[in-house]
Amino acid sequence: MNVYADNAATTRVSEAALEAMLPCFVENYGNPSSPHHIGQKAAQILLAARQTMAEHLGAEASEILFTSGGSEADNQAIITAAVIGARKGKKHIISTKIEHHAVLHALNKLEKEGYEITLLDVYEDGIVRLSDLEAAIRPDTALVTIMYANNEIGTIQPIKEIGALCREKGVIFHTDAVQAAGHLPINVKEQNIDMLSLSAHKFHGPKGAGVFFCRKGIPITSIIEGGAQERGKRAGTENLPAIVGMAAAFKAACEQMPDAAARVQAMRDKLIDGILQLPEVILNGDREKRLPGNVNVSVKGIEGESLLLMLDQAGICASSGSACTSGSLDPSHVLLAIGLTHEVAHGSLRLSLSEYNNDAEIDYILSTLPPIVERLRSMSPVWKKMKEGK
Amino acid sequence: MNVYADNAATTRVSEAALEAMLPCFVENYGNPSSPHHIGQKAAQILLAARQTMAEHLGAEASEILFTSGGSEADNQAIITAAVIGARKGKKHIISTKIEHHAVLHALNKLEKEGYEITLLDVYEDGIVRLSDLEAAIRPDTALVTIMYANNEIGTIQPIKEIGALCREKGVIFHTDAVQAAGHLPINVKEQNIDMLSLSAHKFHGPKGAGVFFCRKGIPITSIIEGGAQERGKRAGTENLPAIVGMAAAFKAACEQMPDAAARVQAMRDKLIDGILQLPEVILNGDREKRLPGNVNVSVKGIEGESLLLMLDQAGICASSGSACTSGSLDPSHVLLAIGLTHEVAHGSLRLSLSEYNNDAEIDYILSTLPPIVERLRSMSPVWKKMKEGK
Amino acid sequence: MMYSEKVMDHFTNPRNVGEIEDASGIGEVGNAKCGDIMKIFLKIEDGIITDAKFNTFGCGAAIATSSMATELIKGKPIEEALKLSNKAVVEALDGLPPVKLHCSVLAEEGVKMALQDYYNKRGEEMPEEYRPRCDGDCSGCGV
Amino acid sequence: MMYSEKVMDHFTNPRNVGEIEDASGIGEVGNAKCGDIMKIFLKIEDGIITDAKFNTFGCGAAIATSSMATELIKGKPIEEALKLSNKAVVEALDGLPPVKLHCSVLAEEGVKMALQDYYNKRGEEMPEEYRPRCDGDCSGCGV
Ligand SMILES: Cc1ncc(COP(=O)(O)O)c(C=O)c1O
Ligand SMILES: Cc1ncc(COP(=O)(O)O)c(C=O)c1O
Repeated sequence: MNVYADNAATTRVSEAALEAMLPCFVENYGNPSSPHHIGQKAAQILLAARQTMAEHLGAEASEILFTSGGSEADNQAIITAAVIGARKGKKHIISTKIEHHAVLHALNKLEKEGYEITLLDVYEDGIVRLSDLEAAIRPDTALVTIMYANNEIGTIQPIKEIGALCREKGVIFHTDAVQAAGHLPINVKEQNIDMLSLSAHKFHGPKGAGVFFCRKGIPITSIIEGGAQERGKRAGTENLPAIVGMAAAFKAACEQMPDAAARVQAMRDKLIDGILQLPEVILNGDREKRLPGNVNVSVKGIEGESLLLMLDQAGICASSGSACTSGSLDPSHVLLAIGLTHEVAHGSLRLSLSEYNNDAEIDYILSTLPPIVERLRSMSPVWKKMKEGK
Repeated sequence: MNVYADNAATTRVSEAALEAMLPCFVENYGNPSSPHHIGQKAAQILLAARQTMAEHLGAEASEILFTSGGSEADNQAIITAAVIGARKGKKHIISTKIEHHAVLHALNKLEKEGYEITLLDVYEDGIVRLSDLEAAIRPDTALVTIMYANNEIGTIQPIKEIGALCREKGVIFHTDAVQAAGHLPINVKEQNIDMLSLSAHKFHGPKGAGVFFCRKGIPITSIIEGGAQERGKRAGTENLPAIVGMAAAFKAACEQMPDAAARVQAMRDKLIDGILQLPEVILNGDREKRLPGNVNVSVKGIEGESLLLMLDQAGICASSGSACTSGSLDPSHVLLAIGLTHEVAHGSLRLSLSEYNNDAEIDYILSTLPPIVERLRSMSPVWKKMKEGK
Repeated sequence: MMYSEKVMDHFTNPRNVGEIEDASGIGEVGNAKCGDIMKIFLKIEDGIITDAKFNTFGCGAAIATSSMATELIKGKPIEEALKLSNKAVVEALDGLPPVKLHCSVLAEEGVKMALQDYYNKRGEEMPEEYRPRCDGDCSGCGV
Repeated sequence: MMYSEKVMDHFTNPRNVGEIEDASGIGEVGNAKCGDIMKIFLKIEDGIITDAKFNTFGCGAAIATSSMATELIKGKPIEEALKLSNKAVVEALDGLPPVKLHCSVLAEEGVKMALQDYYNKRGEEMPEEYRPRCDGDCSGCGV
C-alpha cells in the first residue's frame, strides 16, 4: 500500500485545479499585458482568479498580489513592513521561535541591516501567549509577524486576537498562513490581518503560485523590479496557469472546508491515539489547537530519518524534524523551541494528512509503525540506556 | 484567420513541454526536499532538468539556479553583482538604453542606493559599440549588463566580444538572454558570459520558470530567503512542473534551432519586405543583426494602439511600442533610444514570429495590413499634414 | 485594459470621420509627442451645430471619444455643445479604462477649441466658463 | 539526498546488529545531541577480530556505515582493522551523499574506540597513529 502522508510538504494537484490550468497552456496562453484578444482573455482569467482569491480571504481583489509562492510572499511582506518602519525610525520586529525559515531568514537579513528582532517563546504547547506579545510591543515596533499554523507541529495561533492587539497598538500584523490556507477559515477583515502569505501547493493547488495579501493603504515594496504587472509591485509575466489552478483549488478547499476538516481531523485523531499506544512516544504541540491534518510525535530512542526510510520502504511517505533529513547537525528549531531535548527531537515523525487520505491508510500506518519502531529500538544504544535507566 | 504574431510577449506551450509537465501535477508531485520516494523522484526529475538546461547552455548543472522567470533572474543577477562590487568599493554599473525594464528598474533602484549607472547608446541600428563600452569601463565598474537580443526591435548584441572585453577588464558580465534563449545559440563558456537570465515562456515553455546562470566562483546573493532549495540561493518549493516543461522546451528549441531559425527568418524577411512596400514605413533596428522572428516597423501618420486593435479585429495578435498600450504617455524607451521621434515611435508595430507560424499567415498579414493602414491614415490629421508638407 | 462594446463600436465604425470644407469652427488639441491629436470641424447655422466631423491620430479610445463627442453635439444648439463634458462622453461610451480618461478630456477640449474658433471668427466673446483649457502639452493636463 | 543501493541494502538488512556479551573491546562514539550514536563491540582472539557487532541510534547512513564497517573488519587481523578508513567504508557502500560523510567518520572512529578499549583492557599501548580522534562533540569534527 502506498500512503502519502506528507501533505504539509506539498500536495497532489487536484483534478479541478489541473482542469482549470490546462486551457492556459495551449489556448489561453496570452500575456495579460497584451492588448489583443488572446492577451485580454488572459487578463480576464487573471482578474477572475484574483477575485476568487479575494472573496475567499475576505479581501478585495486589489489587495491580492500574486507571487511565485509562500517564501516570496513572506519575504515581500517583511521587507514591505521593514521599509515602512524605517521611514518612521521604527526598526523593531516581533516574531516567534517557530516561524518557517522564509520568515526567520528574512528576519536574519534585516537583523544584519540593523533591525532588532524579538522572537517570542511558544511554550510546550507551541502556542504564543498574548501577554508576551503585549509585553514585547514597543513604540518602535514596525511589524509583528506570527504564523497562523505551524508547518511542523501544526499548532494554531490566536490570529484574530493577535491582530486585534496589533491594531490597538498601531503595529502592522503579518501572518504566514501557508499551512493554514485552505485548511482553516481565513477572513482578513474579521481577523484583523494586515498582511498574509499563502502558497497554492499546500492545498492541492500547483507549485509556483502564492498570494501576498496586503491591506490597501499599506505601500508595498517590490522585491522583483521590472514590468508593471501586479500594479507595479511584482514584475514578471504572470504565471497564469498556476494562478488559475491556485484559485480553483482554493475555492474548492474553502467551500469543502467544514466537511473535509471534520473528516481529516477524525483520521488525525485516530492516528494520534493509535501511535500514542506505543511506549515512550509523545505528541508534539497542543492536541486541540492544531491543524486538522497534523500529527507530530517523538518516538524516543530512535532517530527520525531511519524511521522515515523504513516507513518509506513500506510505502508510507512522512517527514521528520530530524537533523539528518535537512543535512544540518541540529534538529528542527521548532521542536527545540517547544522544549524537546536534541535527542528526543531527533526522533520526531510528522504525518500530515489531507482529504485525499482514507481510513484504510490510517489503519495501514498504525499496523506498519510499531514493528519498525521496535526494530529500530532493538538496535539503539540510546533506547537501551533509557530502559536500563528505569 | 487567427494569427498569433506576439511571440516576444509570450508563446504557446509546446506539446512536448506540456507532456513533460503533466506527470508532475498528479504523480511526481513530491517536494524535492523530502527524503521519501515521492520526494526523491521529484529530486531526480529536478536534477535531470538542471542537467538539460546546463548542457544546452554550455554550463554546469551546479551553475543553474531556477527562478520564477526572467525578471527575477535579472534582478538577482544585478543584485548579486552589486553586492560583490560594493564589497570592493566598486559601485559603477554599465548597461544600455534599450534593456528590458526588469534590468532598468533594478538599476534605478541601485542608483537610489548610491550606485552610478552608465547607459550606453545603441545608435540608429540598435547595436552597442564595443568602443563605447571600452571607454565606459572604469576601475570601479562592478558589472556590465547588456541584453543578448532586444525584445522590441530584435537587435542582437555582440555578446561574445562584449564578454571578452569584460573578462579582459575583470568586470562581471551579465546578459539578459530572455529573448535570445531558444532562438539564438548560447554557450556561456565560449561567449564569455558570467551571468545570464532566461525565461521559459519565450520559447514555448511554460510561464513561471526561468534560469539564473551564474558562473561558479561568483558568490550569489539571494533575493528570496528561506529554505535551502537551490543551494540556499533561492528559497521556495521548486516549481517542478514548470521547470520540467522549461527543460523539455529548451532542449527541443536548441536541437531544432538551425532548421527552425531558417524557416522563421524566411517568414520574417518576407513580412519585412512586404510591409516596406507601404509608403512611409520604416524598419526599426538593424536588418541583419536581428532575431529570426522579429519585425518592428513604424507606420508614419498613425498611432500604434489603433493599428493593433484593427489587426486584432482581423484576428492578428501583434504588439506596439505605443504609449497607449502601456498606459503611460511616453512611447517605448527603446524606440526613442534608436532616435525615433515621439510621433513616429507611437506608430510602431511589432510582429514576432515563431516556428508555429506559417506562410499562409504571413500572406494574411500582408493582405490585411495595407487597408487598415490606409483607413487609419485617412482619418489622421498627422498623416494629412505629412502629405501636405511634401 | 478592456474597452466596452460601445467604445469598440465607435472605434470600429467611427461616426463623423472627415473634414468640413467650409467649417464654422475648427479645433485641434493634443500633440503627436504624447500620441493623440484630435481635429474637430463644426458647421454651425443659426446657433445650431448642423454638422460635426473629426480627424484623429490616436489610440482606440481617442478615436471612439472623437466619434462619440461629435455625435453628442450634432444637431444641438451651441449652448448644449458648450456644456459637453468629458464625463458625458465617457458615460455615453459605457466607461473608459482609467488610463484612457485623458482621451475623453481631449475630446471635450477639441469641441471647445472648435467653438472658440467659431466665436473668434465671428468676433464674439466665448463665455468665460466654457473656454478650453488645453495648452497642447498633455503632460500638464494630469489626466 | 539519495542513497546508493548498497547503502539501502545495509540499512534495510544491517549485518552484525547486536551486542557481544564478553566483548574484548567496546567503543561508543557520537552523541544524541547531533543525532548519531554508534556502539561497536569486538571479539578479538589471537589478534584476529572473530566477531564484530553494533548498536546504532542514527540515520540511514549511520546504520549502513555501522553495518559495513563491522563487515569490513570481521575475520581480519587487528592490524588491518586499525587501518580501516572512513573512505574505505564509503567506497564499500558505493558512496554517500556529502552531508552524510560524517557518518562514515563516526564508523571509523567507533571501530578505533573499540580497539582502544581492547588495548586498554590488555594494558597495552595502541599505536599512536591509529588512535581515535573523536571527542564526542560532533560539531567539532567538521565533517
Ligand atoms: C528581454 C526581456 N527581459 C526580461 C523579461 C522578463 O521576463 P519574465 O516576464 O518572464 O519575467 C522579458 C519578457 O517579458 C524580456 O523580453
Ligand atoms: C509555514 C510555511 N511558510 C512558508 C513556506 C514556504 O512556501 P513555499 O515553499 O511555497 O515558498 C512553507 C512551506 O514550505 C510553510 O510551511
